[in-house]
Amino acid sequence: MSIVAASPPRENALAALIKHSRYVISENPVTGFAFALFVLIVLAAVLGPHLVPYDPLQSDTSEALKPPNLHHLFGTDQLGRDIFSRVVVATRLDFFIAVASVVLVFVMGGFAGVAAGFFGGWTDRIVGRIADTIMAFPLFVLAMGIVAALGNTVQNIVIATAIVNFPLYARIARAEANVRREAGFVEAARLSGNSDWRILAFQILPNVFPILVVQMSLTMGYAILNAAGLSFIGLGVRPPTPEWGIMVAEGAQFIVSGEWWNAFFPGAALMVAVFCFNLLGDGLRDMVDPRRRT
Amino acid sequence: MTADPALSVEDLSVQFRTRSGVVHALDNVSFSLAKGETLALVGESGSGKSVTAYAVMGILDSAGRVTGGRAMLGDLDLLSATPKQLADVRGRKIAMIFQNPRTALNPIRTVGRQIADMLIRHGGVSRRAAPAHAVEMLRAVGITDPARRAKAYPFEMSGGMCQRVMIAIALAAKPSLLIADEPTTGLDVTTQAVIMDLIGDLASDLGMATIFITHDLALAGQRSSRIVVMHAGHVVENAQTKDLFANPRHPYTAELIAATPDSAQNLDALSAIPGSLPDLRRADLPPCRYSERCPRKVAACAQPLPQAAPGASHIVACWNALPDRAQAAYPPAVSAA
Amino acid sequence: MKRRDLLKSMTALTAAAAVPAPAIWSSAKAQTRQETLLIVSESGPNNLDIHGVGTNVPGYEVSWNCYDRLITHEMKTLPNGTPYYDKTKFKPELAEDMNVGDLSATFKLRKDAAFQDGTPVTAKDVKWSFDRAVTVGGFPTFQMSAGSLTKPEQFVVVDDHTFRVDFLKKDRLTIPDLAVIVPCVINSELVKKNATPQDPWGLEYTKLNTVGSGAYRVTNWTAGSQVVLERNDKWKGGPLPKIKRVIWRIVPDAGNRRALLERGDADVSYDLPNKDFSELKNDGKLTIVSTPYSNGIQYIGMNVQHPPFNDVKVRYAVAYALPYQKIMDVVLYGLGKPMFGAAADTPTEVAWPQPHKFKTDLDKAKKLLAESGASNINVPISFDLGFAGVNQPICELVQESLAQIGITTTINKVPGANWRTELTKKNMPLFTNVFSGWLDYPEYFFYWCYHSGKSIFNTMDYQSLQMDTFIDGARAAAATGNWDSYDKDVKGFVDLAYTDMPRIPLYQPYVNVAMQKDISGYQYWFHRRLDYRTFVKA
Amino acid sequence: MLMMIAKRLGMAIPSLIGVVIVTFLLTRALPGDPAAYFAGPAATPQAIQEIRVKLGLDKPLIEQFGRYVVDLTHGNLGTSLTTGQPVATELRNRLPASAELTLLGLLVSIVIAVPLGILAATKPNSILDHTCRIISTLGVSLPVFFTGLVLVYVFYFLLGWAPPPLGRLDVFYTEPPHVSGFYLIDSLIAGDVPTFIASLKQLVLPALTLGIFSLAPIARMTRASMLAVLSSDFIRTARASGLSSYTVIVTYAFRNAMLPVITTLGMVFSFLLGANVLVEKVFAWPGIGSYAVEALLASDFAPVQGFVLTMAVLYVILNLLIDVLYGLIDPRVRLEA
Repeated sequence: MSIVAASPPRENALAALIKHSRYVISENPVTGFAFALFVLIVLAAVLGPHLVPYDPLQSDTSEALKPPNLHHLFGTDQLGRDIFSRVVVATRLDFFIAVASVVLVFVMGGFAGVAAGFFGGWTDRIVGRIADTIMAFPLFVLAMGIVAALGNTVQNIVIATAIVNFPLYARIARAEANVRREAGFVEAARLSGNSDWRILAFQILPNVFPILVVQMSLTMGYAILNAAGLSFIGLGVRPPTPEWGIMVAEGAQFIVSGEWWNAFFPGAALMVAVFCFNLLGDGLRDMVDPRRRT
Repeated sequence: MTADPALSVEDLSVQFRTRSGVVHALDNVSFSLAKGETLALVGESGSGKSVTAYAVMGILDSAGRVTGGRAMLGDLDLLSATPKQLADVRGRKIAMIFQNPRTALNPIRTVGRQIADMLIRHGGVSRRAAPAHAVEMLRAVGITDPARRAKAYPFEMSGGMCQRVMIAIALAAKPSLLIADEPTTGLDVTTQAVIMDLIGDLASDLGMATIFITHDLALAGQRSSRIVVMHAGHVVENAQTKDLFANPRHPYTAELIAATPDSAQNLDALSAIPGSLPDLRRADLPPCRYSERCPRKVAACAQPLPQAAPGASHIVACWNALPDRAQAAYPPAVSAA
Repeated sequence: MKRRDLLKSMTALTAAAAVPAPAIWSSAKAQTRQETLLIVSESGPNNLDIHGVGTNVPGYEVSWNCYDRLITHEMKTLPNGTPYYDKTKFKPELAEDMNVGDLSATFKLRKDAAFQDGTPVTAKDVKWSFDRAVTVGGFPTFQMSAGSLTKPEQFVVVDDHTFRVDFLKKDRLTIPDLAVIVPCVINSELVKKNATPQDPWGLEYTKLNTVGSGAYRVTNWTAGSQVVLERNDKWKGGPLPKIKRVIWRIVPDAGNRRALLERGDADVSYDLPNKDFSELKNDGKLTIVSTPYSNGIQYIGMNVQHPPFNDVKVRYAVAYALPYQKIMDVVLYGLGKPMFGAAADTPTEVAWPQPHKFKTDLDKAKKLLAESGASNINVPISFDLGFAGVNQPICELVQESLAQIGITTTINKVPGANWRTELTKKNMPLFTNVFSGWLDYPEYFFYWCYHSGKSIFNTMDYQSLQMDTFIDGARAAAATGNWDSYDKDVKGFVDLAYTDMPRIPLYQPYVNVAMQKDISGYQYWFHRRLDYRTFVKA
Repeated sequence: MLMMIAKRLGMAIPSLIGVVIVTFLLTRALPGDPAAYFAGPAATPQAIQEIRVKLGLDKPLIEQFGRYVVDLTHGNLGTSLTTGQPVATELRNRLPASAELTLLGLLVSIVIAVPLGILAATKPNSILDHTCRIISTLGVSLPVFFTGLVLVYVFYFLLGWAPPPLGRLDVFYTEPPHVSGFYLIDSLIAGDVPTFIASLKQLVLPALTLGIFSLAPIARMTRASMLAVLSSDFIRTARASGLSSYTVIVTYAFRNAMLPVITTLGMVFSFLLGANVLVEKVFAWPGIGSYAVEALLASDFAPVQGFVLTMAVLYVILNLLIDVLYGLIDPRVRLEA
């Protein structure tokens, strides 16, 4: 389509972004839906503990394993705790795991990758080797190993998730930095006497940033799934902390006996969150780079 | 023009829906060409030459939409034809060759098989006989050692050879109209001439009409009998080649001719056309899309463009056209609607 | 719960309507199925020989069914009709006659008994096997020592079919200890052939091969997946078992195990969650047998060597804070015998286990804690992840209760394989665990759990000279039959245990076994595993 | 081609070395003490120390590593504490189970995801496209063990359509004679159709679970790659040539679009091998994944090390296979290498 080669009219950058976002959403209503969900999740994460009708840790053995009803919208678990409250309160922890691991890998992978792409040579080789080594592990097993070895804490789950995603970020950042290293504006900055580090910080990083942000949304979903998987084999967060993965894993034993709500609601919450992050990632990708959409 | 044209395009309009707005890519484009005639569509890149061809072929990409007009191939309006009718016409009655022949061929299929695919689809050739026929086709387009070349992949061949292959594909079903979209772009100068000669020879052998799309006015002048000049989705001038060069009436055409490097002209005289194409996404596009860069702009330019007189041989869409040197005594060749 | 009923009727409907997978079985296969017992359980053996290094509990079941001992227990019947081993009565298995003297016991071996390769069983094999048990170290050696069987010199071959055990001292546990799983009789010649200089007892060979004279032998073992056992048709230790083949499949997911039972695909399972047992029991489609663990208790332990639990008042506070009844209700679903809340005037009995007198009373707990002066208590509460189904909800409930009296806890899951390592270290401040002794005698339990010796089951690191005196006194009195003194000592150590309260009994767990209606012949054994030899499939 | 394989293998060596080192360090950091485990429940500290010396665990880490590497070069992967058997033997016995399941899962995924991706690409941003995107995204949004349990509950427990989740074969069938270790293949070799059907039935649910989980990456890649190819020059040529839409989509576009998809398959396979760990646990599948999980939780070094090493080698081989496959499809790689 050679016809749109003409330069776009100048607009206020923010207005342009809003306009563009509106276009993306109109083109892709699913993204709009995902964005609404995302807002809901953030709200639940921030306000969760203030919104729920019950203390998520409070047991009530006379109310154990009650199916969903007016008092307990999602029913109660084996110890009579309100599943609705637990699911809502869990949002914060799951959101934290997702965000923290993604931010961590963003920093680690982003910097390593940019450095590798920009400096090349030994830096590139070392980063490449580390990424290759991690890739050669089945990722979930590596995460399991890290959590088992370092100990069973939220912090270590975050670290493990970040490590297994490292190659992805490092590679994307490396490729972007590599392309931009030779780009005209970098050349210009270099000629005007900027140091490598300055160029890296002010020319390369801001350009690599949006591409990685897209990836972040996709990885957030993976982080939650990863934590859930770890919970299933007994390596997740400590009980009785509410967390979706561990609730599904523990609720799973009640599926056959008919108390489906134990696993169903946390499972649904988990699915909705992961689903939302994935769709949002797709949408962001559209906004950042229309041609890259996959 | 002729009573029974090979192709007649009337009031073709095309829009593209993009993330930054609707692009009014073509606006009331009309022209026609007679059987056996060679017509050149000329314009800067972005002027809508290729879009016109794609619209006629029904291969606009999914964002593009024909919003009006007809393209008559005999009795069939290509723009409203069913996909099946179109697929039957394409390749069989109209064929097209493209620029950048190396990317325009399937990279993982041998050229012989690509020709054979066409022969089987349109040429009534059996699957078994197709490979041999394909070799013959390659020979016909002047490829040496065609039997060996038939087994080669596009990446193993030069650009010129790929273009020959593409011509072979296009002509496999002996169509009555060939659209050649910048067929020589990306080829070296000697190859360009050879390819153009080949197209010309084959066209006259087969009695085929040809639409030749190019940004190179000089090349168009050498190779076509009629030239349609396009600018920003409008046809600005449509005339016999000799007439156009001798007597350009649209200010844009005149600028183009002046900008064309020609051995006869002094390089010093080469002037660039000021300004660039307007943004076709604008809602406030002026009726004449050249008016914003036009040195001859007048108040009348704010009115809708003048309509061509029916049957006119030299059409110019301008309120303030250059004087018609051939008919200077007469009033402007166009009249207001 | 209308929905449940609907689901159930749907299940029944579809079960009837669905083309069952087994329809393609030939009649021969149906026949095989009739003689095959399909057992599903959470975990399987890691070694087929109980003398092996680190053999796990499922491994004991293999040993029990594939090897014979000199003697075994008679059966009695519990009031609920369950056959239950009689801890006081013995019957011959490989021996046809036992003669217990003052400081020795003499056994006459069956003349017709043979190992599965046809070699006759001789006194030589018995001695070799017992020598092995007391020499290889680890669990078998320790178990033998519990019956004062420690030296190879104690085992004497009199002739081919006569075997004598000499006692080092009088111990009433010596004869019972010969009927546990460990002193099994192994085909010594066959094992010696497969032994190596590094492995003189052939442990590597018996790890993978069952070479006894028992009623079954393992024909296929895929660790972590399945064990297939075939009947030994020439077994002489008892009446020929009805079940020809036992297939023991490892199904890690408890929900799937229940599904398999409910749909009739599996015949027996004994490690479902309590909730499932209680529901299946009410459902009535399966036979569920629940029997209290002999000599077993689930308890909350506290490390008494370190603050805060070195203060008995803190321990009392915990004992008053525990949510006993909640645990009985939502963790056990009633499938356990309460070991708490005895009336204040209940006299101490000469029996074990028996309930203590604490019950949930948060006010008292708070008061005691205040008196102790301890504050800001924050400790981990640990449990064995291998039994998470029971342990985790217990810990969650305990955590909640303790929080109410101001003791903060964090739950610490210990993977099953590390649990014993953690126990050995004796530095977990607070934990829940279960202990049950094979030999059903109070002094046996107390020797393992409260004696200041080196037993790892004294998980509280409890050290009390007075306690040791009671325990040692009871053992000596039992050996000599001085029952007055014995009763006094038993009451003494029970009272002391409940006065010092280093560990707080919660309940006596039940062994639950779920079987299809057409399965009968289940017997309760001290080891709590299945004895395939008496099962019948109608 | 051989050169390429050798080169790829050479490149894989450093990452394999990295894997060996990382795994070694990771397993040593696991909590738990194998010496205490071996020493049994009633061991004294001295006894544990003796065993520690016997196992070489008292040596400095670097020396232990040396021993481990020496053992590795002899093909000795050590012995598992929990199952008591040589790791190499167990991995060999269990690998076919995992491989059969994972490959079938991948196959299920491809069979569903590729058509979904193509459908989505032929009508980008349509309802169809959004539906495909939602379906595949939903699949990857569910924890794989949850999907597995729900499938078992519905199709085995409620409906009774699926056989009991009891591993690879119903207990009353005997396994087919060992040739490839894949029951599906071995039973066919033996001509034992009932066994083939029985093992296929066991495979359906776990393979479906894996398939659902890996829909998204394959569908996305197919869609993206199809979109890219469909807008490429040679597809335009093919369409302009009037080739049937079947030929255009399948013969021309699809085969080209598969090239990046094949690369993705390598990643997806590795991803599935990880997910397998959980699926095997749900379906009592006697594969290497469940083996590794148990070992890891038990701090059983040798199986974990052996498992990871096997996976890394598999990964390298797989990528090699993909390169070869790529070469078979794409003549540019094959002929230029």
